[in-house]
Amino acid sequence: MAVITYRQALHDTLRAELSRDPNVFLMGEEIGVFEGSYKITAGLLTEFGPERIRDTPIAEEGFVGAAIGAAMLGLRPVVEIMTINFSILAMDQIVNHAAKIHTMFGGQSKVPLVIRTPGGGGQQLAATHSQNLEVWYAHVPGLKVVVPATPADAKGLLAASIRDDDPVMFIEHLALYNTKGEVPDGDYVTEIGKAAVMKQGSDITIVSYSRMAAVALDVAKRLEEDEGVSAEVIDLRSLRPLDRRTILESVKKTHKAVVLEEDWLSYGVGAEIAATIQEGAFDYLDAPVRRVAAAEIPLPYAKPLELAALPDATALVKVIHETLDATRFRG
Amino acid sequence: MAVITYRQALHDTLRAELSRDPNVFLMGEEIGVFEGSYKITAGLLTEFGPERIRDTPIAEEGFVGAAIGAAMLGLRPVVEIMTINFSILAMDQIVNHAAKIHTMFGGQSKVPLVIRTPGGGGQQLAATHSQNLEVWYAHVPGLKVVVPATPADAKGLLAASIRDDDPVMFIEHLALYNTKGEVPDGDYVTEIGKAAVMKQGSDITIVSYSRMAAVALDVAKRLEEDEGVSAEVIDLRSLRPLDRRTILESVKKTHKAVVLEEDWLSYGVGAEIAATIQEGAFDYLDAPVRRVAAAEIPLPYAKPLELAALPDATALVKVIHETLDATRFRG
Amino acid sequence: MPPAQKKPGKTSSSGKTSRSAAKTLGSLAGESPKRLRDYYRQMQLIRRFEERSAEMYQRAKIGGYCHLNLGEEATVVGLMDAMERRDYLFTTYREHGYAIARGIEPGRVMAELFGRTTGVSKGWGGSMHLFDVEARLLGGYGIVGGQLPPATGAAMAIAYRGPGGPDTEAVVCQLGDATTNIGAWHESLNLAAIWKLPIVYVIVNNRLGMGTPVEKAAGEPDLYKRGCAYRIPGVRVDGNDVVACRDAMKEALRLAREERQPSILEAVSWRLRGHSVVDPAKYRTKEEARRLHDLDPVAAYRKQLVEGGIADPAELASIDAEVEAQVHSVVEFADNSPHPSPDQLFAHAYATPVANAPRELPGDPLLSL
Amino acid sequence: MPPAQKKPGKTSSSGKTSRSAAKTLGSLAGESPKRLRDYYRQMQLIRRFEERSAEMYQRAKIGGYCHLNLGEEATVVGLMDAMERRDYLFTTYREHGYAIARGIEPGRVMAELFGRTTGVSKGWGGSMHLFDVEARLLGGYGIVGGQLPPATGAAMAIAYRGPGGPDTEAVVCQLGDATTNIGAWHESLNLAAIWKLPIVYVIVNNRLGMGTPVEKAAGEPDLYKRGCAYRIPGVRVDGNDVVACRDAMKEALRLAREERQPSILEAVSWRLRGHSVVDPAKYRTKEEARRLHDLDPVAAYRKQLVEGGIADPAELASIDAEVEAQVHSVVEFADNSPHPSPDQLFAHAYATPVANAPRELPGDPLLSL
Ligand SMILES: Cc1ncc(C[n+]2csc(CCOP(=O)(O)OP(=O)(O)O)c2C)c(N)n1
Ligand SMILES: Cc1ncc(C[n+]2csc(CCOP(=O)(O)OP(=O)(O)O)c2C)c(N)n1
Ligand SMILES: [Mg+2]
Ligand SMILES: [Mg+2]
Repeated sequence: MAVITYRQALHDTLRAELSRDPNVFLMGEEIGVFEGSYKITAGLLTEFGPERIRDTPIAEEGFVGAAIGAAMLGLRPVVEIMTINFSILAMDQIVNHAAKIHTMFGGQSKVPLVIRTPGGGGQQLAATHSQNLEVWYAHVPGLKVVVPATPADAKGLLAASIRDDDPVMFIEHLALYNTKGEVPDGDYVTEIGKAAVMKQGSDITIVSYSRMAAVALDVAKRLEEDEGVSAEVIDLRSLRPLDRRTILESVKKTHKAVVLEEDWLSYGVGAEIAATIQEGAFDYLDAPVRRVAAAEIPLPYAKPLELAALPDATALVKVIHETLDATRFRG
Repeated sequence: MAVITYRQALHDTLRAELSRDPNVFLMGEEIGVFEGSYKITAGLLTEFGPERIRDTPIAEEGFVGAAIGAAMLGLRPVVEIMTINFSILAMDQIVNHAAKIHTMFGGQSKVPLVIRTPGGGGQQLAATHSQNLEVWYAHVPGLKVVVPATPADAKGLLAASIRDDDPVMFIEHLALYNTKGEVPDGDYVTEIGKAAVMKQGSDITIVSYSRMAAVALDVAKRLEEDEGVSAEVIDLRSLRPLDRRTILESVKKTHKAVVLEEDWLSYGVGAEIAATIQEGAFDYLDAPVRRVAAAEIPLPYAKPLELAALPDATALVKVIHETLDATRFRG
Repeated sequence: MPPAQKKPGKTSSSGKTSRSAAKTLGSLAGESPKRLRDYYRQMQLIRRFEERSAEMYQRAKIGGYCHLNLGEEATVVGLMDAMERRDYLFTTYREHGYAIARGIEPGRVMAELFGRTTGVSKGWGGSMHLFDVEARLLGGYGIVGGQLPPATGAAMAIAYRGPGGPDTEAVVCQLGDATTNIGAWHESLNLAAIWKLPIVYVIVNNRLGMGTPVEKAAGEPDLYKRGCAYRIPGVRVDGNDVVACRDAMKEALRLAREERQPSILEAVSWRLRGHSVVDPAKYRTKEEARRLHDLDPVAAYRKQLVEGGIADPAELASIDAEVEAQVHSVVEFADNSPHPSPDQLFAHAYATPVANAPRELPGDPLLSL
Repeated sequence: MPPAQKKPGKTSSSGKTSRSAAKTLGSLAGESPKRLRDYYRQMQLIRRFEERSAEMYQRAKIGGYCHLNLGEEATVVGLMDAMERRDYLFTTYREHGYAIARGIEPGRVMAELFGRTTGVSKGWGGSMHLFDVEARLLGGYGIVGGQLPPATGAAMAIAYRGPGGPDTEAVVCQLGDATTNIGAWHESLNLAAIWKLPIVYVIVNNRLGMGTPVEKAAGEPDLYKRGCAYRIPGVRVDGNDVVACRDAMKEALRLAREERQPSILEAVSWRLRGHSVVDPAKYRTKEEARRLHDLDPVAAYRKQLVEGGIADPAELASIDAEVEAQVHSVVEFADNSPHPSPDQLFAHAYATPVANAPRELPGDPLLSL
């Protein structure tokens, strides 16, 4: 177990998979000479050469689609889209093609494609460069959508995604790249489709994913120490498939749940979680499932506005308190 | 009040708005000479000429973006995207531009743009031509998203959308074009952002929109006659903004709700409705809010498979019964 | 005058234009009569297959959209004859003829249109989505331009695996004239150019989108010239000339294989009916309709064979009869094939099984504790 | 050798190439000295504004991404001087200089970078999203290629309203070299061509995407020729030549206004620093870096003015001093301007108020009965 950053975990895993399988190659804008906008691919061009670390023009629809065709012929492309905001330009290839080809052609072709792309706000990148669009992809059958929150999952889920024969949206977070954590050594694969219980607890369940899962864990630890509130924290890890059982088992125990997500509230991931809980654990639920999410406005550039729009630990704590109170006077 | 088809209502409203305001013009593939893939624009080219009924090349990103620029200069483009499946190719212009420009530039520019596009499955158009993607747009602040279910709303909401200074996604349904209904004569505008109670009821609330709202209404009438079950039917009409009050007032009365939607279940519109109800009417709710939605698979071509994948009246009736039973033995 | 006559020619990678080398109808000298008759058989087979498809659509045996190759038979047969078994084909929703000319059993094609388990895509794709991994037909695609990036990527995979040469694989990507106006066209050709990929982009220019003439939709309506923005050479041939189409495609494939030089091949063709079987094509003038009749490639080729003394009417009549019988059994095969059963709905959900994959049918409850 | 020297030239709509008419550095004959000195002032203003922006970014007064026009001053000043007040400008995230040269008070530009209410976009857009409806600067855009379709549509609106003529409006759409590889470029130029729109697509070719050289990214690296796929003419000029940029833009605008002929203007320029202020540009060789220093357009122009006897060092020194003072007060203005207050979060949510618009802040309860 080494303690490394989320960035390092991604880099090392890409390197390991490139070494393991000659069919694995990377494609994307500025991943080679420039070493990647966020330096995930630093050094790989020198080691593996321009055929396997392929710099592309700015043509998201084109190079994502090209990766699909390469995957249909048996290669295993790992595409980097610089940020999830630009994945919108490749959406037709992702949703109408990568997600459909295996099923629509009667199972004759596999599409072993991984699309790595970071989302997230909070860095004053303004409205078009700060989005969290994973819920769109999570809605689409035929895709697998993973959202690692820790360096360990960054490693385990990336390895799993690259070895998977279906198209996987591997969604990273700008604000996680420098976070550190313990990462198992050697070959380490995390099963896709399973949520993780980050922290056990009995009073309330906090459901989250990606960067907000880290925030939720901090809050839960603090509440435990400061107030003796025992919160269980669930990191979804995979949005499609969604591990409903792990969520429901937790609520069955705690009778209360709050969702923390960085994205806009309406029609977000939290909506599915709340809907799932009220259907699957109706009789166990002592209070409404509240969602802590972003204000529904294109994210402003100015810091005070950006801060006001994005969810944070303070908002989560407030809603946890309100939820606990609600159940108290409900007895 | 004339009884006309949904198609006729759209056609007449476009014609009326074109006559009313010289800044209104139509753009899209095959809307002129070909008279529209679904003939909504039949005859308009002859009446208004090629400048105002503008046939475009196949370039969704390009002509939707062009409409945005024209709107910024004060024109009022009404764009037809042949089906919602192709709107994915224009998504960057819709989501990163139309939805952002007013807010991101500090309110200096309006974008009075309407994008008309039909969604829906059930006609054996297979995986890429049968989608319901409105939930993606409903998630995006800066857009307004309307989903008319009746000829009257087709008229009233289209007029409202064209006169609105914000970008409006006006989502039609292939299977509604030939449906008939009473439509008020003359200038008729329906306020955006308000749901409609299609039928009053006291036993259970059915929440739906677009074509499925029509299905829900039929089912509700049948249940009333055959079984004396009094179901209230809510047609959302607008997905963004979402009229939560109308939904909650109904559930406060009926204590039970079911959502009927044509789209895939996970992360769909129904998730937001169920989440909204459990949060806003928790103490009134006697049973979990169930969602009747499509199987999560790229829609197959073969009829037996397509039928198995799509929700219908039978599935809705089953879930209504199960929900009523659930509450009975809950006493 | 149709563009084929107006501007025959080719562009070199430097973009200059010269007269076309394409044979014009009539020059069948040096061709094996047997092969020429076989072309006729294939063209006639596609013709009758498509006419029966239209019928079957009217009789509701076929659903969804149905786009026919009527009028494009010479193009389809010529292009496909130039391809090797090892080459890959990506095409559009107007692809029945390509599948047949590629050697796929026509019964399996009709069965797909009928949505049966014996169909090439097992009934999952329908008319717009024919796929056969053995025949290396890697899809009909219904999204305009959608096939272009994947086809380009398939060529990238070939290049990834080794250098070019006469015996290497290549990719053929077919598209329509109106598809040259979409962004994916530009991005794909640019990638093919900078990466030197073994691919041929074949534009079947039937001069119409659905109802929009190519001149109204394309800034450069001489489509074979549009590669100039990438230094990609282009050639235009008469799509009614089966041999010219074959020869032009052979040369384009040679460029792709041996020089790893992507190129554009434009075949000027004619859509004899509406955009799809439900389109009455009202937007066409009587005059146009009449000219179309004269431009029927099957009739023209038939005449050419007879006048060229390559086949006598009796021979051709017997081919027609055989084709008739074949198409009859094709329809029967399709009609007698089983429908997929609803319990197969999730049979092709994922290639790699995964935990918690959703399998609910409409109205099923979700997991509940 | 840089492309500007390698292949000066223009393409007519017929696609042929000829030598460029663009003046080369040195020929300032017949220009008003006053105007030439004013160009110097503007170039120096942009130079110092950008250098201070970099500083302010390091001091965390500016957040997000910050892309500078350092090295592009001559291009920016020349292009903007050719535009009329009535013309519209769409540009990219690398646009501070354009806003200033368009006549917007530099203090309001810096204030936007600082995210203050006095900023051109009231603090909502930041460095990448400058907008000023009065100056008809219709946006800096951060999505590569995102500005192209709206700019094309703005030109469509102008055409919708009336025929062309010397006094009509036109649109200038600026983009970078690497942006010519994205689909929106193709779709936009095709629309401009078939609809004869009054627009000039100005490619500022600084020969790099972020770190990718134009030759590696574009199948036709002579970018001004890429209009050949739409019969759109193109011209290339030396972006370090302020007068050549101005004159080429004047002619392109004339084409747009009077002939409704869209065109491409490529200005070959040089990015003196990294892609954005945080990019150390490690990928650049020492040699390249050294050559860049010689290619500094401000220094070159300064030398030219002195040697041409248009301004003596003392005059220029005093201009420098004035600019210095101006930039000082610009930064002060920005720094003393108020931050937007959080209660303004929904101030620009919709242009037309609507029922049930969401106004919850994170953690707020939803409507509850
Ligand atoms: C992205 C997209 N936009 C629009 C359509 C609807 N559509 C289907 S075929 C077609 C016309 C295509 O014309 P062309 O490329 O010339 O091919 P042809 O049908 O003539 O063979 C259109 C507009 C689509 N399928 N996909
Ligand atoms: C669609 C999209 N893809 C990628 C990016 C990331 N990106 C921002 S600028 C840039 C390079 C653009 O280069 P060029 O067009 O030459 O303009 P320059 O920065 O040199 O002025 C890239 C890749 C983006 N903003 N949008
Ligand atoms: Mg065509
Ligand atoms: Mg550049």
